[in-house]
Amino acid sequence: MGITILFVSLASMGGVGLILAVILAVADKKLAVKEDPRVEKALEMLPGANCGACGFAGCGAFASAIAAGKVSVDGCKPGGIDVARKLTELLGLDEAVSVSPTVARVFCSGGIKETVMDKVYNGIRTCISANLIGGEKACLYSCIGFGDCCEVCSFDAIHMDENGLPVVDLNKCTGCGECVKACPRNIIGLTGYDEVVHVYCRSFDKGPVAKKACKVGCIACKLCEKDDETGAVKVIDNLAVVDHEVNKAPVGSIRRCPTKVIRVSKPVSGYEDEFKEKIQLEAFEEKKAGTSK
Amino acid sequence: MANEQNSLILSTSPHIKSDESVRKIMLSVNITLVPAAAFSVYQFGLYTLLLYAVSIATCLVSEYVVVRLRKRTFTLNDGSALVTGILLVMVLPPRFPAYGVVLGAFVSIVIGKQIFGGLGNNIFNPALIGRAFLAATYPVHISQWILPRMSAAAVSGATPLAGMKFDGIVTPFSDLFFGTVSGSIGETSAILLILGSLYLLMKKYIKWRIPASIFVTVIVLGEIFHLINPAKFPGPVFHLFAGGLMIGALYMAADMVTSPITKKGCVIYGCAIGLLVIIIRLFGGLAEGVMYAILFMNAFVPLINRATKPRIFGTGVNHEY
Amino acid sequence: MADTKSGDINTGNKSFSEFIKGFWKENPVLVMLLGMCPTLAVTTSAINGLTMGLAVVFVMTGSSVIVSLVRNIVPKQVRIATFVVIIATFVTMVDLFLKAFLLDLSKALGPFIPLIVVNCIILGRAEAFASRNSVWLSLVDALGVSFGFTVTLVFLGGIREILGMRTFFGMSVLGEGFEPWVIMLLPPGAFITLGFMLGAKNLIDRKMKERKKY
Amino acid sequence: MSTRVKMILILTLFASISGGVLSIVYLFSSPLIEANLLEELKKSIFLVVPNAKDYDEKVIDEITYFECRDESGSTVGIALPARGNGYQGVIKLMVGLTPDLSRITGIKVLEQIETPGLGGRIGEDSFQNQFKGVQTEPAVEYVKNREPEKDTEIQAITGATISSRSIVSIINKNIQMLKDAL
Amino acid sequence: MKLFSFQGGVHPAYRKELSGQREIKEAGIPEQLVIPLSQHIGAPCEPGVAAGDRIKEGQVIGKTVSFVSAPVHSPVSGKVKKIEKSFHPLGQKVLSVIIQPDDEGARDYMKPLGKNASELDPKDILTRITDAGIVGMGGATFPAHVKFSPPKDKPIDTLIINGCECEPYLTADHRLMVEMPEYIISGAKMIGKVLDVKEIVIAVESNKPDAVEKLEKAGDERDILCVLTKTKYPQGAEKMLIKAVLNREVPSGGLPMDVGVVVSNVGTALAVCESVRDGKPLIERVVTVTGNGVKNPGNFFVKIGTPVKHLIEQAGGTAGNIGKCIMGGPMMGIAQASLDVPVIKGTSGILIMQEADYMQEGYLPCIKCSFCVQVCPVNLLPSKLSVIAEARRWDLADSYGVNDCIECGCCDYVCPGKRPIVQFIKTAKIKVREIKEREKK
Amino acid sequence: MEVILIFISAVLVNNFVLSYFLGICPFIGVSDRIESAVSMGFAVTFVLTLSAAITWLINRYILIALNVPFLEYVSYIIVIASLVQFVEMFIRKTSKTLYDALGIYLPLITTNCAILGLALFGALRDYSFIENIVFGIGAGIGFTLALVVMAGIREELDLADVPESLKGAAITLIIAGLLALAFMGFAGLISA
Repeated sequence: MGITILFVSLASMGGVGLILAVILAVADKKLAVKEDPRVEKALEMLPGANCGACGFAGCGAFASAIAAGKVSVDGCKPGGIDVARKLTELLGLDEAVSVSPTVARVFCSGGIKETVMDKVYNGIRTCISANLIGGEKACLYSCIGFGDCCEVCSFDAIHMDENGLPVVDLNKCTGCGECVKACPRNIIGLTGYDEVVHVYCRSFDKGPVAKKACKVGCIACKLCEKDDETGAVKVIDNLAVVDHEVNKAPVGSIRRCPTKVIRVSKPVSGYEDEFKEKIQLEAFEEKKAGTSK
Repeated sequence: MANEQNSLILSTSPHIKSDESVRKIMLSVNITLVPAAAFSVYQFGLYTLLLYAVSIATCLVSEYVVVRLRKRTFTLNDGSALVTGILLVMVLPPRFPAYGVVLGAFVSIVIGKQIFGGLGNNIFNPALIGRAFLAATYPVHISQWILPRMSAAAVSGATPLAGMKFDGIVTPFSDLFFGTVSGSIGETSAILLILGSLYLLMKKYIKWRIPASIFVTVIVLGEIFHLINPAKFPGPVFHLFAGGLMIGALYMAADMVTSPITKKGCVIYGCAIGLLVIIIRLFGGLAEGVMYAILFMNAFVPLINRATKPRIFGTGVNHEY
Repeated sequence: MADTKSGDINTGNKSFSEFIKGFWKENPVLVMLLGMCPTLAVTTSAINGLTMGLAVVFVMTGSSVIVSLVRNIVPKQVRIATFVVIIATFVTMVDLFLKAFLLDLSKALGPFIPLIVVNCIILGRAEAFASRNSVWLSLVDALGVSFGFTVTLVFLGGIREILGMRTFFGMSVLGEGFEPWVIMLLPPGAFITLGFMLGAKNLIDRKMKERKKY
Repeated sequence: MSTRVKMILILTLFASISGGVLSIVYLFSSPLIEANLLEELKKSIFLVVPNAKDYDEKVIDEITYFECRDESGSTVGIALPARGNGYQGVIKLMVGLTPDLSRITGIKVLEQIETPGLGGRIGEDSFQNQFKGVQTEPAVEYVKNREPEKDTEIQAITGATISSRSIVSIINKNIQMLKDAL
Repeated sequence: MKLFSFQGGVHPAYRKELSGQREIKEAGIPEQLVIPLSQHIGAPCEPGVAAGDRIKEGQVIGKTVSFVSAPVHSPVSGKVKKIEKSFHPLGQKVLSVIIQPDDEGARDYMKPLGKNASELDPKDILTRITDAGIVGMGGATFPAHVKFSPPKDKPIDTLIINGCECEPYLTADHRLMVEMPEYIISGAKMIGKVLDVKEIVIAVESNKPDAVEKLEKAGDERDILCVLTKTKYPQGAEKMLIKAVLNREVPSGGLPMDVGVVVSNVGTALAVCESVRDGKPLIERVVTVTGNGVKNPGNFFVKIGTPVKHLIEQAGGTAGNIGKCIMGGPMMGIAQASLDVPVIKGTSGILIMQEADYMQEGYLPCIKCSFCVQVCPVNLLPSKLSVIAEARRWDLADSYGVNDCIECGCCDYVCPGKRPIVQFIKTAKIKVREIKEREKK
Repeated sequence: MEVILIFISAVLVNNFVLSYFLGICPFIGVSDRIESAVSMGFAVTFVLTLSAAITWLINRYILIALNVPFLEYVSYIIVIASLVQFVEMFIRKTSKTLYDALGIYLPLITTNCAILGLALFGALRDYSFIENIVFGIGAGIGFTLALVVMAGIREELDLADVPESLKGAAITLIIAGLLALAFMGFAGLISA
């Protein structure tokens, strides 16, 4: 009895296993579909935030595109250079990748304290909705201050401060550009890590108008142009612009600006050295002293 | 910088609003429930008054606490918690223990409403969630009936539906209509519920298609089955006025938040409820199925809404003229 | 999944951290949402939960070890089929054991013992961990995850038993004054209780994260 | 060795090993399991037919029943396994009957998934004991909210009419089937 | 008489009695006029004058640069003070000509063409309409000559003159119909001639029987049909009016001409008539100044470019604490940030509301009452759209037909939760467009 | 009649998901969008029906015929696993559209307790071949019903202000509990 059961079990299970294995083996041969195994690997390398900064529907779509060679390895903004290098390795490409990392910066200094609020806004408390009818501030180029940019950030890298202005945590920012897309007034821009001098205003209003609306706007006085020894700063359409191709800090302009809208931003950790090279430390120190007052 | 004195207000159009408000709607519902509630207190004694008080208090307190914990704007004064509190008691048996009502009211507000995000987001009717929860929690208490003060003589305390289902006793129509029968606290008097809801219908606070299609379905199906076997299946009028169909159709199925928003959807929803009521009443294990029918269909509302999106003006028609 | 970047359990002993993570950070039920079927079905009492948990511990350690041993000889096309055969073998053993020695419990757990076969935790760990790691690590991982599973089951079973029957492991804990909530023994009670357990875990995690930040 | 051959070999091998291992385990455990099951069956039979000390399994028209004997060997009753649908699902019973099938000597609910605390109370002794001595002719009946008056009546569980009714109808149906068969 | 109507819509308190019985008065010439160079849909004009130039009334000061555009004329004689960006009623800043009027009253009108439509050449009329800078005066400000020259494959058989004026408070069109019916009839005939239509219908809401009476008296029964439409908002919306009067549905995303119809406001008809008969370009229009924020509401002939402030003075000054200044009616008008904005060609009314009127304090979640679904004239699910926009699920907005919304505001008006549904929808429209554009790239 | 009762029981009264807790993992995982819920539902129903037939045959002609009941689990699961894998390969080869719609869910089905549960319950209840297949179809439809309803609700709740910690699986489970409550109204339908 015992032995019979043992044999029957061995035989029946073996038989079932054999039949199924044969079926699977045949199926494997006849029904084989080729798939690029690199897609899966590429997907594993990506950050998986599905932020869409690459222009694809999500990380999965981007991985397929990478494997198919349809897109450059540095397409993933949040992944930055690390991911790009890994992907290069995966695809066996020889080309050295050089991705210039970018971060988001807010180009408006007019918070609640500085800007004139000359109307009462009554409606949905989001920037995009408020922008339909102009928001609360007198300056039509200013930050509306309802924090749409913070809302869309997948990396918890942008927050509103007490003054009603968004502040980017440069160490967390991956440069995916979601906040740039979210801002209805285009006051957030993507800039290189190492581009540290910016004009923190986007008002194209003429001097008197701008001055009336906000204490810290660019009033197009052109003093920056005058005192600029590097030739990097120009006033175009009532707004000062820093040319980052000129790889020098316009220290004179920074000092001269009466409303202090041309400023040096803090270095991103890990980039301090490059930062020091780009800008004379002296100007930076001075700025620091200025803000601590 | 401080606002200047004469700054103008900016907002998008339209700049005028009708004087309807959520608060007004909820209060109307509450007020129209008062006659039936008062009648129930008279019928079943002052104990029911205690239940009303306990239920309302628990609902309001739970709502307050949850909203505070979630740091949301305070919505107590919209009156929706009050509606839930009253309706919950109205669908419970007259001698339900007060601690059970506390639990039920708490569940109604917290599980029935707040976990979905509070007012307007709940999928199921909160009062019915409370009732169904209690039915599963205290199955014995939920099926204990007593005779009302103005009883029309029946000996047992069984509800007309249970009497019909298990013992084949048919309760006369007039008793059903005026509510001199055993049953849940607030469901017995069809006439008072109808009177109350007439005002709501007039003000369009009830999507009229829902109760209408429920009634029509129940009448048609009830009549069909009655014709098949008059001995076993009661007639449509009995179905209409017995049990919780009136309060269910008028106050619970037609609850704004948990019913479809499209016209076609309302009809489908109502018909399905009617169908389920008849199936459960005639073939199910329970004597009464209104509550479960409504809860079941509540779950389908998102699908119904999706399936019955109205034809947008200017699409899908032949533009030849 | 097993990212050690945040490194909050950095004892330096890898196997210990593998073991401990199954309890909270990678709790199979509360985090990975695996093995829901037995979790919900058998936890009408703490003892049922415990038995089911221990059965899973046995099956999981056994099959993890075997899977890890044979991981290099099984071709990928029949990987799943082979793994489930191994798992099912262990499950049958447990089932026969329970029937032989603990008939009452076997009846209480009903068809849910065989369903351990398809408990996604076991196959999941077999696929994701045991088929890629050494026998020792697989064993530790299996023990950690299955103990995490057991603890969760006992906890859930405990709540349901206390509220539904006034008892905990058969001992009376709530007095006669408390009327048992029958719903806790029914499917809705199972779903709702587990739902709130998940919510509570998320809440605690979030509070802890917030505290860390400031 | 090609992958496909390997594939076939591995799966076959594992399947037969599994079969082998299990058969060995089974060989060791099956006597215990069978003993367990028998024990349980005995227990339920002896519970519903008092005085029974032994029984014979009989099959007639595909109906299995157990004829019970006392020490002296004379037939003291019949134990009839019965099953049917309850409120939530299948209910399995063991019904004890006098040899002439006219009276019930006891019932035992073996399996049920009725609502705990409500229909589930059909598993309680207080309910099951009611059936002792109940007459099966013309049929067992249930009454609600009052004490049973006739010999054929039992009292339904409050609030669990359906489950009570199911038990009664399962008993009636199965007894009738046995009667017809005999 | 049969009342024509459509599905949905609302009936808010019309408040037309505030200004409805007041005859149209001249508003006079303000101290300074601000004339935006973009008062129409389409390409903005280029300045045709320079700062310091002396100009005459009727002189072109903004030249068109493309077909979909309309020239701008000076409403007064005076001096160009400066040309700079200035606030426009639509919210942005646009290039505007600022004129200091003088009292010389020098005029530079075009040559009158004639009175009788039947004797005129349609081409001449169309050229005149183009030159006179006429735009749709109901508020849409679409250049009239573009509307009146449909492509060959879209024959027009019916012209509807829109005299519904369904917006609450506004009475400008009503007064026009009562006081100048001949002009409107003759303007309608001229437009009809241009379009070569079979039928001209004048649609008036049933709450203005006096207007119908006057129009019928002025018109010739055989040429022009006057119909009464049900008094409800938005009866005057183009698509709704076509549906009500002709039972034709303008296709989604399409124009009235897709169903062989052109709809023109009574104001437009008047302007056409004046330009053809008198050679007067569009430099003046009727504006209702009303609301409880002004002391004496009324209707005024207003020079384009007149600041709102001046009109409030004409209407007796402000009453109480002003909360809102709305250009247009209360349902679709635009709230203004300052009282310095000028009247433009599309301004049909100025509504000044007291602060107390303006009650909105936040909004509740949607309770799915479906009031909005019932009133939506284009059969959308506004409640759903608002919830979608609130949750920022722009991907869903398109599938719920957000772009078919005509922004009439009925949903918003009836919402018991006081939800700003229109704003939600407007936001969603912008986002959907943005996303589509990004995808195209 | 018996067949109808089996069907109703499997769909409504003893819904696989809501009262037997079978197939909870995909129920939570795939119920976030209606489209994928429908696809998953079809895939499961298809595999359930197929495996109901095959496992019945195995039970009858191997386990009972050879008297080796203890091989039940092993033989069922190996068949199910292979079957699912085969179906996946087959669909992938034959129809790209079908694969895109169903294929990605197929691997999930192997570990779907509903399939094995069905085989075990079927064997336990001594169903005939036809009854077993009806049971399989009913269970599949019941699963699809629960899944699609849940997906509808979850799409709705996507737009709602659900408490942060309850989002995702937690609220899904609670809703499942409420659905189970609603389904309790059908209890007793099969006892008639």
